[in-house]
Amino acid sequence: MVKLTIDNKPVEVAEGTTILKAARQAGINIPTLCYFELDGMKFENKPGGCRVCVVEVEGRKNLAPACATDVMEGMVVHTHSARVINARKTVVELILSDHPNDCLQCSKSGDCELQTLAQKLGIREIPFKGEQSTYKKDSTLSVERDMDKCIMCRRCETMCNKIQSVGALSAVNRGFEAVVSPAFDQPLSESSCINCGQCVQVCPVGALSLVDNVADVMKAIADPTKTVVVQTAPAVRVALGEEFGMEPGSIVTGKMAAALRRLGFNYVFDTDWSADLTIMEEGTELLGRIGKVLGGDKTAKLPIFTSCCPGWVSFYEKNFPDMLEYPSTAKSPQQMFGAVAKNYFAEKIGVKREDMVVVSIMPCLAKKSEAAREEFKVNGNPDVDFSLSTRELAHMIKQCNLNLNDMPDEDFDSPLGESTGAAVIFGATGGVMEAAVRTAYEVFTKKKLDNIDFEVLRGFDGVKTATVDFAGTPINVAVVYGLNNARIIMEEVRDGNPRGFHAVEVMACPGGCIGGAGQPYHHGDSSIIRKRMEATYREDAGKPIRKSHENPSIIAIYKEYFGEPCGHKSHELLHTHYFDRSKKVEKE
Amino acid sequence: MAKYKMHVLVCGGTGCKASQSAQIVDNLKAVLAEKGMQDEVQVITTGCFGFCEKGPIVKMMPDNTFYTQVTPEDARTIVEEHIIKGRKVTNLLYTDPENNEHVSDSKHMGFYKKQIRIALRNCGFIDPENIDESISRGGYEALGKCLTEMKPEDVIQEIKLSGLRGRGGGGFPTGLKWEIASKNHADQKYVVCNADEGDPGAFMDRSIMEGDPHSIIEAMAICGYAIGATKGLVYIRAEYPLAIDRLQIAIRQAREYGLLGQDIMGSGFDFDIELRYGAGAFVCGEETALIHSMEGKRGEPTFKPPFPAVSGYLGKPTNVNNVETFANIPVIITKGADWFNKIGTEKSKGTKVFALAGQINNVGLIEVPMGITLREVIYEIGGGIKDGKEFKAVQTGGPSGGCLTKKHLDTPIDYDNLIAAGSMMGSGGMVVMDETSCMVSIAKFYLEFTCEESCGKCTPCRIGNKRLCEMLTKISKGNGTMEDLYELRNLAAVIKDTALCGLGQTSPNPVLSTLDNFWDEYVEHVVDKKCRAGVCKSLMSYEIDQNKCVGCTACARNCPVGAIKGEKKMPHTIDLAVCIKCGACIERCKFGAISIK
Amino acid sequence: MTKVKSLADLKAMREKFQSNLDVREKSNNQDEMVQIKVAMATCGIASGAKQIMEYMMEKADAMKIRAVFTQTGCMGYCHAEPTIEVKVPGREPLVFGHVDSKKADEIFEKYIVNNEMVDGIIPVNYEVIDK
Amino acid sequence: MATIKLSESKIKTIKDICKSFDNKSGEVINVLHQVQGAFGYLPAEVQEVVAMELNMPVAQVYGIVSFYSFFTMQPKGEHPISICLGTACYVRGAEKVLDEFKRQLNINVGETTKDGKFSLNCLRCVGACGLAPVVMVGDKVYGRLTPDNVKDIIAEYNN
Repeated sequence: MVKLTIDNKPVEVAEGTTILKAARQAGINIPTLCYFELDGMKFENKPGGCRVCVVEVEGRKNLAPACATDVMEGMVVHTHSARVINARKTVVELILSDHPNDCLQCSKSGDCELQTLAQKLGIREIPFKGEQSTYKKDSTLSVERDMDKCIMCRRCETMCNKIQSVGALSAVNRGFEAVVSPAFDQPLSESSCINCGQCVQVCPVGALSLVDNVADVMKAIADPTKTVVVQTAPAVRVALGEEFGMEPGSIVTGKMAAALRRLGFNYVFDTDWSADLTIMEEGTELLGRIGKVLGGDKTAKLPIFTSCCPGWVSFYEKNFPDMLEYPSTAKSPQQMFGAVAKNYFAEKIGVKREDMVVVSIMPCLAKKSEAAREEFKVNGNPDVDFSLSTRELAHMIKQCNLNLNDMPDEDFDSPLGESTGAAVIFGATGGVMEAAVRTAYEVFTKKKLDNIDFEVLRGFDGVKTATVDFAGTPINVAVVYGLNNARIIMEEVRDGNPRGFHAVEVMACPGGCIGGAGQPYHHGDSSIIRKRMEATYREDAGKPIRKSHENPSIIAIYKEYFGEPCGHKSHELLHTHYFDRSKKVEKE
Repeated sequence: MAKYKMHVLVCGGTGCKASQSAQIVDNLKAVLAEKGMQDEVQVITTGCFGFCEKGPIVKMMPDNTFYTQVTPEDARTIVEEHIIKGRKVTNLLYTDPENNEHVSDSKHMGFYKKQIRIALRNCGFIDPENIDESISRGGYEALGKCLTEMKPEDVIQEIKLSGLRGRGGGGFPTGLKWEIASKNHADQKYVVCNADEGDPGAFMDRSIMEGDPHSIIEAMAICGYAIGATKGLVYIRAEYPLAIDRLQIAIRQAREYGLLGQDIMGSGFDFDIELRYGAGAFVCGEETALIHSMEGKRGEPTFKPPFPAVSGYLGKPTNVNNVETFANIPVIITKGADWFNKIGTEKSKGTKVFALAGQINNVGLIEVPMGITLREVIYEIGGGIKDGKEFKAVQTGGPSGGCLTKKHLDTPIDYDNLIAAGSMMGSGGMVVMDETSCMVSIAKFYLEFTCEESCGKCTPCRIGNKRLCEMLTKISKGNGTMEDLYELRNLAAVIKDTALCGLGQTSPNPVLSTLDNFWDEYVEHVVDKKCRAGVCKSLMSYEIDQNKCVGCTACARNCPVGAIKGEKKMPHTIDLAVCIKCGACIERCKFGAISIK
Repeated sequence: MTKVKSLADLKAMREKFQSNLDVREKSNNQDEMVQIKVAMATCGIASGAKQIMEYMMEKADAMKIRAVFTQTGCMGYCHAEPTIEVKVPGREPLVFGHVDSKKADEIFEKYIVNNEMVDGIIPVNYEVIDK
Repeated sequence: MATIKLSESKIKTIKDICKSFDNKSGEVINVLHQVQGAFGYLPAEVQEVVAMELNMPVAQVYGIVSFYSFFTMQPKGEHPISICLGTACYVRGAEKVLDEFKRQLNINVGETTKDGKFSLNCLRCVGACGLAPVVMVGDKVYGRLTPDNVKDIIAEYNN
């Protein structure tokens, strides 16, 4: 242990602790800007670049960055001396001198770390006038970039490279011209970006934001010729409340349904329903492949990779074009829902496909890009018309003078609203795998599963592996989030799958969809994601039915419409295929 | 083997090469061959002699005649007159500016009198491409002594006792640095030679590598032995093709002789060296940035600790020293710490190489004992200010240093005194300025450099230096206010206090030191809108003296913007609103009618 | 290529190569050495100055006397060629005329080593050649 | 993602260079040095192929290329003109010489004339401080320059 003094307060911390953490332990909050840590998720951004966290250390000639300086025995630290405050203010003034001060119109206003800091430091004018950076604005289907606002904290770069290994973004140029950008300042859409949006989730300012589709949805609702159907993803209900001041981990399923109804959606359905459908298809596909492999069929590939996460799907299409036959061909729950809504349900209620608008509420930004994929359109009409993020839904609710807190608890509409606990846990890392095991086990062994809580598949580790005993047949599964973790497993499988995995769940975002890029900003507080996870399993535990194959409305639709999982009709509507989207060199 | 009676040393440093010294060598050899004397007189291309002002230099041995500003055509004269007839070629001799007398022996030249050459001991004396010449000067004997007679800790102790401090700028005690690296255990450690010399106007490291590459190789091997590293890397600027070439040749020769490679001199110690190329980033002189660059990344510095001695190249303990530091090592080992630490001042031992440049008579590379005064350097070695003008300031330490003035002339030069005076040793650039230099512009020049070379990682350097530079531009344009001067000082102080790396932390020094020493000149720019040196264009206006102008139209014809009007044979006038102050008119006027106000 | 296998090897190598650099090494410490200037104008060469210079260089080597040899132009003693000027540290320079190998031996053995006078000294009213 | 088009011989050159460094991403700077040595500059397609061969994101390659001033994405002129702006040259009037070059060639620093004949660059200290101010055209060094010399230097290459 090391003893030191911070702001005249004696503090004792473990060796190797930074001044920042030591201060926090002592209840002293030193402001930071570039520093960002997702505790327990191996995400740490500590370039020591912004210099906002500087403190005075007695005996040291210059100020020390608290985030990067380790404590030393007998150290005397001042976090708010006149020298420190002057330096900190000057540094923030410098940042603001190269920042378009358009807070009123900025999408990040109210959620902006720079704005908060400037407010806290009482900055009222910027003494430095000079050149400001100007960059082209750029947008993919999911992510908007306005690099004039970039403060070079490099969080996005760290996320894109270290955690996701996507490598779309890098710091480029140097000095005043330094900025984070795709290669050659190309549009992000032409880069290796897979639209996971985690760069947006960690951006402290408004440099990276989502593509806002609220106006499109409002327009559709206002159009009397349209039947607007909404579906809400599992992870939304455990996070939406945060936007309305509720405690993280509040479950707002009923209030959300009520709010959606008041917003004017004609049918309020649940993506959880199609998550159950996904389990039926994917589980069957898994068992089919295992059967084939055990039967000696060399064309069948194992492990099967989940395909619910659109960021992950783009990732392997771009990076592993030689391994397209590994992932499950099952569409994601969003797209299954869209396909069912625009075919089965539209037919059922007698609405033409063109007159139905399917909106999804997702914790995700990649879903926007997924919805726009050509293969999910019929004659140019997409199965899912608009995908809104949790944050957009919150804005929409606020825009319409509604307050989620005041909403009564209401149920989803029928028939695409009924779901099981298995679908609920899709929102957390390991959830899809657990749901699949619950069903596959019973289908495969024809026995009832005694304990359906697979604790080994739960929790925050980026990589989890387990062997599940399917009545004598050991099934090896892995669960990963963060695409770099996925890359490692993919490469391992390419090298012969030495650990003999049968099934691998991959989610791009930290903690799974609950940590998605469309969720309320967590600002690096990973306890928020943990609370969403706890809420997810709480909701599961409270559900009367917790296995997908026991969902009565799923059983009904197979009986009525699809026949059997992985049958002809399902292949038509519920399965997809993948494309080689890697970069190619062509000889001239 | 021919027994040469006479050696002709021709400088092959970059400066002299640029003035066709290679052609001089060819011509000398051709004329000697023509006279059948190729076996009597040896022509050797050496490294830099230092006296670049008067280059190309040719030195005749053994009579020690020093020829300056030699042209290829002079080769014949030198052979026919000096070599054959034994008559000195008077017009090629150095002329002492004091008494206009010819000086033939460099020892009697003011430029060399006060110099002590340790790091430069072999520069301009041996053929750097011939290892035998290095060996005959005792090259690799220090390494041999370490490997056979000393334990690694003895070597470190010797370096510690010598008091040698890093010559790259920071002045960190070299022995201590080695000790830290030696105490960190790892399966692999690295010795890195920082040859990414980037200070504009400093070229000592290049000269050492070009003139005496073997001393660097030897020193790196000694360091490797001392800290327990078997691999050495030289991080060298790609802009130094000649130095790269000579180092590669030297490394190859050392390997052939078994002085690099496995089991060196039968000691069981293995060591080898590879080159890594810089790609044009000043910040890579900072050791953490340098290491990232060697790893194939953007050369951005990271916060220390961890120091490279703990976690450096590829995460392994790495000792980084600069070229000049290494060049001192073999001498310290051979002659002993006691010999070395008698030279210099109490806290700064040995010598320092400076690149003397600017408005001074003797531009060149000098090596002087620590503790020498600026006055001695400028007036005795440097031969005083060019064209008899008045000394105004000397800038030391490059973009990290500051400007010293008349009041510092008698300050003994060492690490601590320079810092106390608001400058720093830096890598040894020393730029002398006379009254024609504007101190606001000089500060701006350095800030422009820093802005261009900033990596952009930390806010104070990325944006702060940009703002400093903009404020200086505003002042030099005559738009500054007194508030700007106060803000300039505050911002400079904050940058110094908060920047991430050494580059950023020292980048405001040129501003702070000029503010301290030339406050009046700043105030003049701001209040009187005047630039006394006549450098800031916006603060000047051109005027034609109506009495002197004869109406020759030369000025009007040469004005690029047509700002000058007037009838032929009638006095002309300048439209100041159009004038871009390029000075073309003033140069063309034969009647002295145009003046700057 | 012979490898340097030990420090002793290296030192031996240095010994071997050192003479190659002698011409330069000596010029740096001329004042501490015997300086011998040989008049090497046409008349000097014609009288064998070149041969005598080589002879003396070998002699100096053999006697392990550190000496610097330089050639100069005509000393103006054409009647006495070959002429040489010898400057021993601490003594005034002397000019010898009609130097042949026998005289050279004498100069080395008597004058340089023992400071004994030798015949053939040209009484001096010359100017220093080195201007 | 996009398709990159490049001639077969260039692809081979790049592949060979990368291979000589064992296709290690840590050697990217050395690779870029050699590739630029081979082609004179580093256009986007070339960086794409380097990135692929070294199995690293092209954004990172570009991040490196745009960081180091030695690397260029612009083809250099037939006669690259480099003006030393080291301190020694600066205090002896290098800026005026630079201005004159800019005016005469009608290009800015970092640009190439339309006919591809000249390109203009600044560098820091070629170490010929005794000749300050110094300009290099190709490998040839011109020293002790004044703006008046500029015309003649350009004329030397302009026929």
